[in-house]
Amino acid sequence: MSEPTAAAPHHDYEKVLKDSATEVASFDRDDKSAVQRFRQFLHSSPSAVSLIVLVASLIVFGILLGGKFFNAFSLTLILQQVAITGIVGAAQTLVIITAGIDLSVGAIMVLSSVVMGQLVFRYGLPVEIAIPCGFAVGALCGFLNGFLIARMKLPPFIVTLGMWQIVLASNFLYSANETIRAQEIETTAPLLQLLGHNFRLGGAVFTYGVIAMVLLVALLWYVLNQTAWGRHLYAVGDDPEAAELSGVNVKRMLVSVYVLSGLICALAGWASIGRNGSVSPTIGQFANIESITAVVIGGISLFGGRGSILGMVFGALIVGVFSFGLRMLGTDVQWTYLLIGVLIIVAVAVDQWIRKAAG
Amino acid sequence: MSEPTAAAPHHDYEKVLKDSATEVASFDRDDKSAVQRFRQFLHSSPSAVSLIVLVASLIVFGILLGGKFFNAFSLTLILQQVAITGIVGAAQTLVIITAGIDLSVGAIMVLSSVVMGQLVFRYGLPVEIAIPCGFAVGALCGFLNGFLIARMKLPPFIVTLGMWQIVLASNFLYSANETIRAQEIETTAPLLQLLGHNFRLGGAVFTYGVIAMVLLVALLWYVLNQTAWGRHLYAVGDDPEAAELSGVNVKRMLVSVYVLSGLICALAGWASIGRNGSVSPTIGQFANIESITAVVIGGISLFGGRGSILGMVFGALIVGVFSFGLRMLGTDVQWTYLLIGVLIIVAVAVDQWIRKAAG
Amino acid sequence: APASAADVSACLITKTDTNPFFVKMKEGASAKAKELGVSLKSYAGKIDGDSESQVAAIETCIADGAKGILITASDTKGIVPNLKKARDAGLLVIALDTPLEPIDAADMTFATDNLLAGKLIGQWAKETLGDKAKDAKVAFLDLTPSQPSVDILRDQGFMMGFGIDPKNPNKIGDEDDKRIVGHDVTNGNEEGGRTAMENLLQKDPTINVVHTINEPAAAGAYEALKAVGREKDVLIVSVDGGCPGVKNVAEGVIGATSQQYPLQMAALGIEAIKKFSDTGEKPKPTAGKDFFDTGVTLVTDKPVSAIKSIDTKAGLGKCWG
Amino acid sequence: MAIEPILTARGLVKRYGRVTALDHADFDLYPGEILAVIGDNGAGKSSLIKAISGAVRPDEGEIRMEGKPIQFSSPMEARKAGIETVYQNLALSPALSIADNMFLGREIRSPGFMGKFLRKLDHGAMEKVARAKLSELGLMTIQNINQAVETLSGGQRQGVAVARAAAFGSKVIILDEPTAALGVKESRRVLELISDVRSRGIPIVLISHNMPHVFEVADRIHIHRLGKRLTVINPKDYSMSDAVALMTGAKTVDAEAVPA
Amino acid sequence: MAIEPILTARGLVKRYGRVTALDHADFDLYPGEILAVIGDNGAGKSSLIKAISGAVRPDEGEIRMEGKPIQFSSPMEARKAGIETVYQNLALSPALSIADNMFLGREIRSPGFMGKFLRKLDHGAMEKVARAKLSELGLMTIQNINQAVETLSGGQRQGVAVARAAAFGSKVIILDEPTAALGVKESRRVLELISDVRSRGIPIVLISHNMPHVFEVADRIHIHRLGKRLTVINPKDYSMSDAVALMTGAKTVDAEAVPA
Ligand SMILES: Nc1ncnc2c1ncn2[C@@H]1O[C@H](COP(=O)(O)OP(=O)(O)OP(=O)(O)O)[C@@H](O)[C@H]1O
Ligand SMILES: Nc1ncnc2c1ncn2[C@@H]1O[C@H](COP(=O)(O)OP(=O)(O)OP(=O)(O)O)[C@@H](O)[C@H]1O
Ligand SMILES: [Mg+2]
Ligand SMILES: [Mg+2]
Repeated sequence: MSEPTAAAPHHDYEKVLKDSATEVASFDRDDKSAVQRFRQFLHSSPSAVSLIVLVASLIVFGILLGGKFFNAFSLTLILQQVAITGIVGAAQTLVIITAGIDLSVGAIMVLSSVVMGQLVFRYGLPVEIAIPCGFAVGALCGFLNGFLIARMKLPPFIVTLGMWQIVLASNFLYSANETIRAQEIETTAPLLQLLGHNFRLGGAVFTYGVIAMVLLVALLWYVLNQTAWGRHLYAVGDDPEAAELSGVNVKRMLVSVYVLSGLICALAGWASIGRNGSVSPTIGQFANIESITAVVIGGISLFGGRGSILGMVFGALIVGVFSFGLRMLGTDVQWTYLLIGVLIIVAVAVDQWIRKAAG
Repeated sequence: MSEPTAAAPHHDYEKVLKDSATEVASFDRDDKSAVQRFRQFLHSSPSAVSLIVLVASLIVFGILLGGKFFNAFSLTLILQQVAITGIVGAAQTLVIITAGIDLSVGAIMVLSSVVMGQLVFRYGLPVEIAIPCGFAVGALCGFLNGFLIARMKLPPFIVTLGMWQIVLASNFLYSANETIRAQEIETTAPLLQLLGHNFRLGGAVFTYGVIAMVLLVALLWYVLNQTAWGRHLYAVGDDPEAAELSGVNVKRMLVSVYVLSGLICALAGWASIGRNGSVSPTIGQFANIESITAVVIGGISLFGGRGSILGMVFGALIVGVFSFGLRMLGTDVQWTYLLIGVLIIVAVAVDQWIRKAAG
Repeated sequence: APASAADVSACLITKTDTNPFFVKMKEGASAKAKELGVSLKSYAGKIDGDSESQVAAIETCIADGAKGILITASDTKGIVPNLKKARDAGLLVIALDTPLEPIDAADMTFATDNLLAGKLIGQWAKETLGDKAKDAKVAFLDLTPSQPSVDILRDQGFMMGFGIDPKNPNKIGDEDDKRIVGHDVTNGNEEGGRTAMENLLQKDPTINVVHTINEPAAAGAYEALKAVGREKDVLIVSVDGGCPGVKNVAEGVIGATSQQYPLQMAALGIEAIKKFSDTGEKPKPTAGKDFFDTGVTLVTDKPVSAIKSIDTKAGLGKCWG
Repeated sequence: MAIEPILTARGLVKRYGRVTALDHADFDLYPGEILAVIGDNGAGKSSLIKAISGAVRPDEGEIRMEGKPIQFSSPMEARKAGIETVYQNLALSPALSIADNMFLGREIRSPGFMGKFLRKLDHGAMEKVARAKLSELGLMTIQNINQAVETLSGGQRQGVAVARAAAFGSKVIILDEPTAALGVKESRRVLELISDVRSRGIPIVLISHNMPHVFEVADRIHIHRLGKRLTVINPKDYSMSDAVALMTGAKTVDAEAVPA
Repeated sequence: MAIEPILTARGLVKRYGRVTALDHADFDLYPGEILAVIGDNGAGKSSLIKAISGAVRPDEGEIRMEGKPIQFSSPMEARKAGIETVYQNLALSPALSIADNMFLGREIRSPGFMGKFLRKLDHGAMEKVARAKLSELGLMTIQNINQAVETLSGGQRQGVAVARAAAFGSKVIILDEPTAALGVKESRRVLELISDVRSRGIPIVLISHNMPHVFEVADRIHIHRLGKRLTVINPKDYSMSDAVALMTGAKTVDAEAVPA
């Protein structure tokens, strides 16, 4: 084998390069207006927009409704009302960061809660076993989604559209449309209602479901930002092929994220037993739309790879504040839906504006 | 200016190129098995798969149900039942070919039909004016979608999610939830029910709504395959940037396609008055899911740029045959939903298999 | 001391705000509230079965300091604990139209006797057919796959009235009477009514009696029958008594319908809340029943002697929607 | 100089958010010439030709064609004016056929009623023309003109794009790094094609990082640096070393170089 | 020959639908050498190195590393075995920062409890290492190591990818057309980097269409043609013309060229 020789450039013209300049052809303009600087701030902190909107809507409704709205009880009530959407939204956030979408979240949530209930009341299993079984069912549904999406490379929209119908139909067939009543649960298996229990701090009322939502979001925030798994999740959503070639096991990531989504939906199912008291096969019909709405208003990109889970919480809270505030004002429900529709479009329009301008 | 000189290659080594071989580094393998050849046939005719599934399901239900199912009347009845989904599906197909999605189809359809009815019965306009006004409303909603998507570059999923809520809420607010009865329409404005009229050919019964669907699909098939607009539509869905650089006016295409979608939804609204006899603000709740299902089962790619509108019709018919057949068999409706869910996933899995193998 | 009139506020929570039945209920409540100086706020679920929106509405009412809640529950068992919270907070809870399970979860129920509504039309169909009732072919157009209680009560009530053994009266579909052609769901609208009728006609083209869950479904069924030219020789019966429905009875689309009175339910509910807030007195049930029966009347232009009924002219006078 | 430039641009500015891609850039193209544009990565070469061909709208500046100010708002307009461009990222629609791609935005309609009123396309005519153009340019051996572009190799795709430009460019043809991804053989073919087109009298703008290629075919070389035109040199008067030194900033322009 | 190859492949076959990208291809890489791989567009060069680096799984054939058969099922496994690859399409995640990209798949965890049990990342350490690597290689002047990759110019991105490979490749570094999109200056830097790495004793596989570059740095040249290795030549014994003639099929191999 020949010894490595210090190779000389073949072309003469390359010899002049040693003198070449070192500037780069990009200029930071100094004449930034206040608007531009604000835009850039918003660009660098993606959940700031939704936080600002949230605060603004709190203020507006506070002015319109006064003390009836702006007290610890009402504000914590909003928290209780969005807790389940927040939990499901966390699952949806993870999936959407991978550039996927999960239309089956609501179906998985209701099936898990029905399984928890039926195992206790139809088969007489102890509740300590029934709850983990509910989680297992959620994980299984998530695994099926993940398997079809990651291994068979089917589009998430279609897979979860199909699973939505399958899981929901299974839910109705399995539950035989029977609601398990709150009183029965209270006497036989109070643990099922655990996440509905509450404690007070002054006028504020917190349910364990709210606490669960907050802890879940905090945990996921940590995982997304401070662990390798989180970084990989963003990389997968950003460009799955690049992630694969850079050494991320994309398939395993995708399967794990859908399983996790299934587990979180099961948690939402448990929380819904607490909130409603009973186990009903008809809950969660709008969980997919609501969670996607929260994610979108929270500024998380449907194209994947971008966005913060905190944005989702703000998004859910914005919807919660609007719905509660408009209800208190006594507006026709249809106006609420109309306004939320407008809000969704405005939220992405603002997002687009920030991105375009900040480059 | 210097005269052009026949330039000589700078590098000596390029002179040898005149002798270079002309084969290309791609080999067609001759040892194709029957399966592979079948796959390649399916690959080259994208709607063949759904046609095969349709024929197969007709045969299966024919065997299970016999003459009750396999007669001209039943088969044309299925056609009547899928006519509206087929019309809405045509709108959805156009949008999905551009890599978009339209969640607001059902809302636009119901609002258009309500406007047609209310203009006659609330404001006393002649029906010949009311119907075009209904179409105008459909076109306007479509234009709003298209404007937000094309000009403001917002994602179609979110825009139409927002519009869905906005249009539906407007519909309820505007109609004040009032149903206009079939008998009143029959006496005052029978033209509204035009698409519900039928004629017979032997045992077969065709409504004008079915004819409208067939003509619409035939027309769109022609437009998609035989006109520049159709070619441009595929190019936009395939790669909008490439289409733009190749000289397609992408924005105008997108706006026109959403407007057209709105118009077709208005047609579906008119057809629904014919089918139901009455004008009701609660119809079309599942039109978006049903049309997307038909498109997906029809083998049209949600990523845009690929698929035939005939596939959508076959997809709609498959769902129609399944629903009708299963009900005739007396199965629980939930089983129908479950099976359709499975069908959706199987359809894309087969599609993926064909594509992967045929390369 | 009794609160002054201006302080009295009430909530009306309906299953949806798109069904004319609930729209009328809201109108009735608003009119009465205005008359009595009660401030009323109305809420609804997005679709039938959307219990979560109702829960959120109950919570809002409590936070809002309302004196009472009128509710037509989507999930009659599931909503109970939430209503208990409201009652614990001192609100009067009145179930309208749909009884809760258990029925005493509400302070009072103002409702139609849906079983009776079903029985009336069943009986009417039997009497009208006379001897032919023995070998009638009956189609049942029900509400949704999840078999809510109204659906069961009307469906099974019809069977009792018509002389079909309903077997388990809490379950649709366990009957074995040869006269039943089948059950199908309609979602309570024209679209579903038409498709369901078409499907059942294919199962057995000789159907001559159709039980429909409500009048929109009946109108849809009629369209399907008309398409095959059988609209004249099939008996359609329904429940509701909305104005479009009664007109359809007058025009022979529907043979008979059991009329219920949502306006009255709502008005009575508002009165009860007002009274409760003024005097602390709760309303009493109809004698012999565990709820306050707001009445149900058979509306038909072809009366049969065995059943008390009113004609469509009278029906139109009392109709809603 | 007596000859009027066919295409000129003055003071073009284009900003992308924080980045200024074009910073008052000028540009001149004379009839019948091959003008090479060279410059570092990110110097703004692609931005320059995108501004000229209507793919992006410059924030400031003026473009003139044959002396008349023009303002293309889309590549289609530039195309109608006779400017054909092969963009760095190719701009072919993967799922469409070769013929469809070549005629995208300028389809041929059937003669008579069908074409006039039903706007029917004449697939046959388009395929014939496409086949003729491809073989006329001797560029490749494609068996099936209805093959989807995505089934072609990178070199073949490049060929289709160049053939399209050569076939339809009536006034100006612009090529942005047409040989970057190509092998030795394929690059040579493209260079031959460029000479071919020039001999038909159509001026060409060629962006390339390959100095030997540039010096082989160019009549004049536009050196782009930091978003603006640094100078224009005649390859006969300057060496490759000079050009590279100028373009990388190793040497500065002492006197304004006179366009050849 | 006494020295054992560090990486060998025998009889690799890879089919994509109807196309056979690799048709019983062989491959040998010796310790400490720079092996150039040349060939026409579509000859199967990228497919070859993808098969070797675990990015695609060959349909047939055997790969050995240091004599032991290996079967990578993902790029991560190849990476763990010390093979670093810069793919033709770069393989960086646009929205992630430079530091995140450099450490993707091999993140550094915090020391102690947080890292061990809560799997917390040590952002500080990763940034420090990334900065050190980049400046050690003298490749660029990036101010902010937390900048998203999408904000970098093409040349800078290429630099990050090459730096990542150079920093972590312990056994073999594979570069697939690292200079195709680069300007003169930027290409030169990459070539210098390649020499640098080789002087650290790590063998390099370089795919390139640029003959002068290939002949400048390569110890041996693997000529790929129609999906297989045609021959391996020593650049000292053959001229560029010979190499091009072989690779394009203008000349056939007369005798089996002995690996240098
Ligand atoms: N769409 C865009 N968005 C943001 N920045 C852009 C965009 N297009 C170009 N730029 C930036 O503008 C500058 C000039 O880019 P341009 O593509 O014109 O350079 P170039 O001279 O063509 O470089 P190359 O030789 O690498 O192709 C670069 O800094 C680039 O990052
Ligand atoms: N993912 C794929 N799907 C289908 N065909 C492919 C795929 N990857 C490569 N090919 C085909 O395999 C053949 C070899 O491709 P490859 O990328 O290995 O060539 P190459 O030698 O790297 O060419 P270049 O110099 O242009 O990069 C080509 O005909 C190509 O079209
Ligand atoms: Mg460029
Ligand atoms: Mg390659």
